[in-house]
Amino acid sequence: MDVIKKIKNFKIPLIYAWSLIGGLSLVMFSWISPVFADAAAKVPAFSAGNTAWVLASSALVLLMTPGLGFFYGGMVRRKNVLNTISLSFIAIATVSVIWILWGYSLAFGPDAFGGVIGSLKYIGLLAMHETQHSRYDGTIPSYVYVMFQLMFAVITVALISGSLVERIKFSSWLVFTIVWLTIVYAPVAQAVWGLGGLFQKMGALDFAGGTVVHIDAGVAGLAGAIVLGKRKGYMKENIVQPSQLGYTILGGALLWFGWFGFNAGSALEANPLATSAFLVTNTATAAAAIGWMIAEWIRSGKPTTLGMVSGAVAGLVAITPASGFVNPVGSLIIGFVAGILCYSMVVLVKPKLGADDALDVFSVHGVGGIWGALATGLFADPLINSAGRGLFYGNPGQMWIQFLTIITVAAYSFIMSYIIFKVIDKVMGLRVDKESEAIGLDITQHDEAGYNF
Amino acid sequence: MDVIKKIKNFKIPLIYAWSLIGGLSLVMFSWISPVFADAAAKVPAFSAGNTAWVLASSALVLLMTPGLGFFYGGMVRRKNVLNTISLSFIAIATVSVIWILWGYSLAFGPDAFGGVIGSLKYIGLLAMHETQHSRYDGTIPSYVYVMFQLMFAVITVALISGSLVERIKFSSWLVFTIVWLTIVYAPVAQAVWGLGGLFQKMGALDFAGGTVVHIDAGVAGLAGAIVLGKRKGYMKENIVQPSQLGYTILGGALLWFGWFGFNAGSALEANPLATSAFLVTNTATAAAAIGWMIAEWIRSGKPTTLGMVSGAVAGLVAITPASGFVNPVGSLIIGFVAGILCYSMVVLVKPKLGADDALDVFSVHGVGGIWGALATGLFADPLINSAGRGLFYGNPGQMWIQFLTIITVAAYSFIMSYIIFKVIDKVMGLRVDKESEAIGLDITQHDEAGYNF
Amino acid sequence: MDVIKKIKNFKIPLIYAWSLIGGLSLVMFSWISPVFADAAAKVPAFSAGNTAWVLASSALVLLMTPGLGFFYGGMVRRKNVLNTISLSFIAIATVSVIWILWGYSLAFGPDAFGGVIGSLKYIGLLAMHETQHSRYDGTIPSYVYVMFQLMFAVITVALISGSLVERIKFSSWLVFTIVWLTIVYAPVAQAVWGLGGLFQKMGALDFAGGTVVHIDAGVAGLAGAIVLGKRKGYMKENIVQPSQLGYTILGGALLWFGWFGFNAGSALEANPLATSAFLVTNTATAAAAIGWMIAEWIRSGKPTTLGMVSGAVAGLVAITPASGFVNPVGSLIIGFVAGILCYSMVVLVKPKLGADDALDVFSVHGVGGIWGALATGLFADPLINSAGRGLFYGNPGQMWIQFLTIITVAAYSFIMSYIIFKVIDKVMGLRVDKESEAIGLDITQHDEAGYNF
Amino acid sequence: MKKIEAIIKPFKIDDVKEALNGIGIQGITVTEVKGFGRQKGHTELYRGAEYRVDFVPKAKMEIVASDDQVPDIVETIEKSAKTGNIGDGKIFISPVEEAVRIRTGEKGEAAV
Amino acid sequence: MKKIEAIIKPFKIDDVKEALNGIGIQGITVTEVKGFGRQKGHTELYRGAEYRVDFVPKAKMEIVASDDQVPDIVETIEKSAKTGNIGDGKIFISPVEEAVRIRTGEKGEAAV
Amino acid sequence: MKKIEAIIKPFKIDDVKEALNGIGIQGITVTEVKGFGRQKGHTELYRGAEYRVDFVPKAKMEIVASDDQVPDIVETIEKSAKTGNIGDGKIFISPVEEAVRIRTGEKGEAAV
Ligand SMILES: Nc1ncnc2c1ncn2[C@@H]1O[C@H](COP(=O)(O)OP(=O)(O)O)[C@@H](O)[C@H]1O
Ligand SMILES: Nc1ncnc2c1ncn2[C@@H]1O[C@H](COP(=O)(O)OP(=O)(O)O)[C@@H](O)[C@H]1O
Ligand SMILES: Nc1ncnc2c1ncn2[C@@H]1O[C@H](COP(=O)(O)OP(=O)(O)O)[C@@H](O)[C@H]1O
Repeated sequence: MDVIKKIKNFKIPLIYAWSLIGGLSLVMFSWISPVFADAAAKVPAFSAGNTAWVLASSALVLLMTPGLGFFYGGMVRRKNVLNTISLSFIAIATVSVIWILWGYSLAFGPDAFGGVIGSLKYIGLLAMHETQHSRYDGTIPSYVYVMFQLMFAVITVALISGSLVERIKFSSWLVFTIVWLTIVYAPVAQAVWGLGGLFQKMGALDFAGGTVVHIDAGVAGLAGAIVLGKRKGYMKENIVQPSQLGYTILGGALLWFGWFGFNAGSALEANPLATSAFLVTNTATAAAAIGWMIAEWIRSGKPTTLGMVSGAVAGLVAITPASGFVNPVGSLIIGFVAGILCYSMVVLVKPKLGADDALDVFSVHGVGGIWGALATGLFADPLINSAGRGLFYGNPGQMWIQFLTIITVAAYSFIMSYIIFKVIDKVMGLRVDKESEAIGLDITQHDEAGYNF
Repeated sequence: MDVIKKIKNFKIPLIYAWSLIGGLSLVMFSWISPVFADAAAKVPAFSAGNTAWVLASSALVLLMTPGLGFFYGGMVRRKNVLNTISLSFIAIATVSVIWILWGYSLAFGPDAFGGVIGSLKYIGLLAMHETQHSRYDGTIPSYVYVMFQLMFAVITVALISGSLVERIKFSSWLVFTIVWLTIVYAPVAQAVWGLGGLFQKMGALDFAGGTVVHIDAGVAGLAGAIVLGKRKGYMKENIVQPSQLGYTILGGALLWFGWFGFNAGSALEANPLATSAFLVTNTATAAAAIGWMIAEWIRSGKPTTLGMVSGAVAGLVAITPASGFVNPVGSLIIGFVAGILCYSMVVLVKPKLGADDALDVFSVHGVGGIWGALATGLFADPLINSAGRGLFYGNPGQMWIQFLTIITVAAYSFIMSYIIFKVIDKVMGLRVDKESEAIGLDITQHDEAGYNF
Repeated sequence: MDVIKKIKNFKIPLIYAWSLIGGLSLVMFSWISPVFADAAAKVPAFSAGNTAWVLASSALVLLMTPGLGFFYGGMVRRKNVLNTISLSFIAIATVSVIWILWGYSLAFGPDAFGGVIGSLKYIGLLAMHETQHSRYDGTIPSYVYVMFQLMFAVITVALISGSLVERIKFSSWLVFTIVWLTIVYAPVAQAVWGLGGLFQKMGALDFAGGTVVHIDAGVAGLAGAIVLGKRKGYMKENIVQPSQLGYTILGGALLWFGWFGFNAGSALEANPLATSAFLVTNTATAAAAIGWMIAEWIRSGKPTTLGMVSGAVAGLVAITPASGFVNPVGSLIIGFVAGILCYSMVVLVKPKLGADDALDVFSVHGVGGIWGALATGLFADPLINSAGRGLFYGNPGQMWIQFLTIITVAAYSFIMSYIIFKVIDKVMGLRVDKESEAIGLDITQHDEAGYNF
Repeated sequence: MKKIEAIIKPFKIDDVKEALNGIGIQGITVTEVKGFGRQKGHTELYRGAEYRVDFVPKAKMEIVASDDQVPDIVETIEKSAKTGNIGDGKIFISPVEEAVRIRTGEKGEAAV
Repeated sequence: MKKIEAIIKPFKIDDVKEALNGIGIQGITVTEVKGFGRQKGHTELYRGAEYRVDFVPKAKMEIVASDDQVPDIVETIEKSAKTGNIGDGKIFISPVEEAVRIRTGEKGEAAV
Repeated sequence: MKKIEAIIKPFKIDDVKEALNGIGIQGITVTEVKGFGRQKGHTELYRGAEYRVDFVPKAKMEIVASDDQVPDIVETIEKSAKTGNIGDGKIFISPVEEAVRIRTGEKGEAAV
């Protein structure tokens, strides 16, 4: 008993583990470094235009994660506002470090096993040179591709926090981000996007992350909400008192802004495909904001600002996998349906779900991502991207591939995430105690207050 | 009577209208689509550098509109903060959809009639291909020009809301955005910027939208303020209690940031002209912030933060039409004068105006835009841009062209906007009822509260 | 006595001085302008990709200064929030104007004297043409280099305000920004970065501003804190009541985002070096956030959100000089150490410092900058940038150069800043009176309130 | 001495203050409060879910005055705070035994 | 008439309000207050420095009622506000001499 | 029992609390209030227009105590809250008939 208590006392082991991992890795890397270092080679032509665009896109996607923090933070009660934002913020830090140490290599390194996991070739990026061309686009340096993809990994992890807010222990969240990135995100990314990836070879279409990012995270959030249990008072008391919806609108705006990097940057070049992805991203987002607004207006009698912003996010999610494949008209439909669909999920299905997916990660990202991935199979227009032809353009088979990818990724993420959450719960406890939850996580987890007015 | 009441009951007709417009357009487009689709053609060389810059600029300009929402939202009373921000936010959505459906085609399609309106050739963008070169700059794809210009249309519409806040019905605002975009913005854009546009052929100089954006919107705001009437207590009680000026500074900062895309992006290439536009934009903005600050300091005894930010916005407005034509010294003068001029308008002229232009859209954007457009005629330096030579460089005739453009655009926008507001008022009511105004628009229009502290 | 009082009455002289400086300069420039104007010459090839990247980077760096304003503003008491943000905001304006008038010429014009000050050749930018290639990178126009460097000057000045908040007179701050830019920033920039600069010739490595920006500002802040004296109640009462840490996180996020422009933009091209700088910037920042968090967790028992954000900023600071020289592993170490070091400074050294460096400018920027500059001398990897080889790569001599640069810049900045603060204090008074300090600077300096809830 | 406590609609604060100034009252203390009463609250929406917010924002004005000023004050508040709609609020009067002005140490009616 | 003033834990507001409604009380005025008492405050961190925050957020509920309702009200508040932990708060009862409903001018117990 | 109500300058809260602790007072309830009085407010600027803000932020401290503690408490507050400048505030004393500690049900002076 006492031993378990000591293990549950998270702080010390966590800190030591971190220091150890960090320290050892660094020492090891410093040793190996010179071995690899000499291999730097010839410098073929890079495109400054493409590099500029992917650099800018990487910065844009970075901004999405704090944006997400504010999007989430504005919706929670004032006693949890800092904690909620910090779950996103710290994910930038942990994922960034792990990505360099081993994340990138597992996710995008040369396939090591059955198209579902990368090799350790790029561990610590020791074997990657500044002037190395990306395997994923020869006109840009490999480093910028590493960064661009890092930003995707960061936000995917951060997205999950929306299901867990107002009750998850900060230390457990830290551990979760590292484990989940390694065990869930990396294999899914390799399978869907990696050269030689399982679904990539099958021809699955996911331009900017419908499955890899949104289904992956949405389903993991649901698993987390189940393991964590409901917040005290959920569906009984009024625990919904968004402390400052201005934060949520700000976050939504930063997400919209950054998402242009997410989707149009995924072309990896400043080419017509990028401009098309940009255009359909904006169009779908706008249509979804309107879709959600209209649906809510009809059902509840008023259009809420939270609804408009939530609709926009639903549209961004849904267009993500489709953004490099569909034409403007397709994007209008995808977005409009996404707005109505995600709203319906939130108001009709969620209350029956039995889980307290606090900020609707599953309803918006999970379901929005599924709709987007399917819609890609429907609307992919070969005139936009010769790599994709959907059902409406004569290729019904694509739907089957999309369906298979969705199901597999969703099942994998759900099961693995569930196990990870359960294990963390056993080892160090996943949830704060009741009193801390009542007092609020800002004070109890961080000794801070969100507002001193 | 009863019939009118029913018509005034905005919700139902609005929603149906929207669904109908949306639905029909989509169905129609889906039919026509294949007809056009085959016409995709050869792919000449695009410039990745230019495309990257216009993509980045489009994203920057998108961010300006939520920025504007926060700029405005921080100045209103706490009971109206969400509503005020959402007027800008929802304009992104409605304008984005309409722009794709018919807005772009009317504004920038091949001229259809007398240089004042584009044809329907690009309706739904069905006849535009991903690899099509923009008619406005051959080095970038047409899609990115569509997006770049869309962002201008969005913010122009959103600007108007500043005159109407704290009392306009949300539903009426929605209808207004669609109608105004179609009837006012599109023809003005075509006339000033369209190939073959009326003023364009005359040689009117408006690099990034002094007339098309700022005069257009500033004058429309004034018309709206007149039709709407004054807020309860205007000039009698203290109805000025900016709930959180931090929002306003944040908004001002996002505007300044995004405006680099607005002005320097208007070069449509990452060329020396773009860098010059960037430089003069920043210089004029800084000079205007100082100008306003000094003027206020002298008159009221203190330099306010709202004054500094307002001055910066005035400078951004004034340099907009001039940004691709004037040299650094010119921009210093333009900005400094703009700061003092707009401040003077607000404190000296506005109180006598008789209209409650709540957040000074006319004083800052209308007057600032007029000054900027005239200043372009004065300071345009042919060494900066051979396309423009102003009075001080030996071409007095330019002033006449500028003057004519200003007068015509202002008159057209004022009259048409006035009519649009009047018609909406008759059909569905423009203003919330007295009690709603007293309670606040956040609760009465959206069932939400800006802060739950 | 009376005369002194009158001189101390800042408002009038300040305003006149400004108007005079502005007015005279403009008039003079307008006269000289034609003389230079004809000299515009041939237009060789620019790189659109590089230009796009440096334009985007300039915009990113601009956003850092309001970001800094919010970072700082969130930490102060509610009665000082607007004033604190405005110290940064107005610095954008004053520095922008001075930069065009004479700042750029002194800092980056052809060396005029001993490698420590530029000539007046580019005063008013009159002698610089739109199509002129930058002396610092031939592939981009000179104007964009002027702008990029301007943004550095702006934020350097703004950084200093963090030491002075909650008690400095707004008018004195204005004067300080102008004088310090001219006397301290310009020579340091010329010496370290200017072609022919003293330390530049010596081989000092400072990729993006460890010495020029952070040490320079951190030490100036300390000098200011000493001259100003401590805030009432410092270390006696609880004067720490951060009004809205959300602002601080937002500011931190904007800084992180903008810093990609700062560091990766400093490559002046969208080339592999830029991507490397981007990558190490992000990695060091993440590692530093974790470093600070762990250190605080161990010492105080809780990880604070302010700590995470502060750690990130410390990492950004430390990697700045190193960003174009070190490899990913080096950046991990630099960042992690920076987080722990700056935290230790704040908790261990600062309380004994005897000065009230209110928001820890010296501890974070001064010390972080020193560590970064030294670390550059340790970790500079010639495979990343052939221009730099550090101690660990066989060049111990580099450490000596780094050390010399640090010491000289720190000493120069401290002494000159101290003198400037002292003189301003004598002439017009540096600090608000006691009652104003108690009431708060928002009301007493600006007649405004940060929140009206 | 008595304490007059008035719970009124917040937007009436200025009117009541002016009216009280008109009859020579210079000291007032105002508190933001929330009232539950006959006046109903409102509904808030959060992603399609409706939440009742029962409280209504009100302002509490407190005036301590000598006994003979009480009728005047009550009448003045009644008049200036009245809109005739539900939720106009209440006035409560209770005894105060002593008053002290901190600055001068004055006691009793001289202090208010 | 009496005024019953209860200082309670903020998250008990809804429970107490419901319980009071249950015994027919319709008028309540609530104020956010901060309490210093036996219940300790908490520590806040700011860049490694610790600050004690002594106050605890509390809610003050005020009900003016006729004398005979007082025992019922007190009992109801006691029951519904109790958690058994330190910091549950206090109830204070004080005399009120008159009440006026602003809307109607009603006086006395009819007004509350 | 009496209730001592002190309207003081907000930055004096800590001093007064310390001083009261010094004489053995442990229970205090503090409310943020706005005061209109002899102390003038300030002006705010909004785009060149001036607005008078008449209210001054004040803090109200309430202490319920037994009759014999009253003189001590009043003296302590007077001393610790005094700056000598206008706006230092007032102390009001009014009767309290009963007090209840919710947690234990204790009544009367034992409860405070
Ligand atoms: N018995 C009471 N005790 C304390 N406050 C009361 C009482 N009755 C009413 N109030 C306060 O007065 C406000 C107005 O009362 P309400 O019943 O809504 O309308 P009316 O003033 O028209 O009777 C309430 O919101 C509440 O704050
Ligand atoms: N004598 C008093 N006068 C005024 N308020 C008091 C007094 N004693 C306690 N309070 C209020 O009651 C709250 C609860 O009291 P506390 O001593 O913390 O615990 P308990 O209610 O369990 O005795 C305090 O926070 C304070 O607001
Ligand atoms: N008669 C009164 N009733 C209620 N509150 C009062 C009264 N007189 C003064 N106050 C409160 O006391 C505060 C201080 O009073 P003021 O007249 O400004 O200065 P002083 O305390 O020096 O007399 C006021 O802001 C107000 O909140």
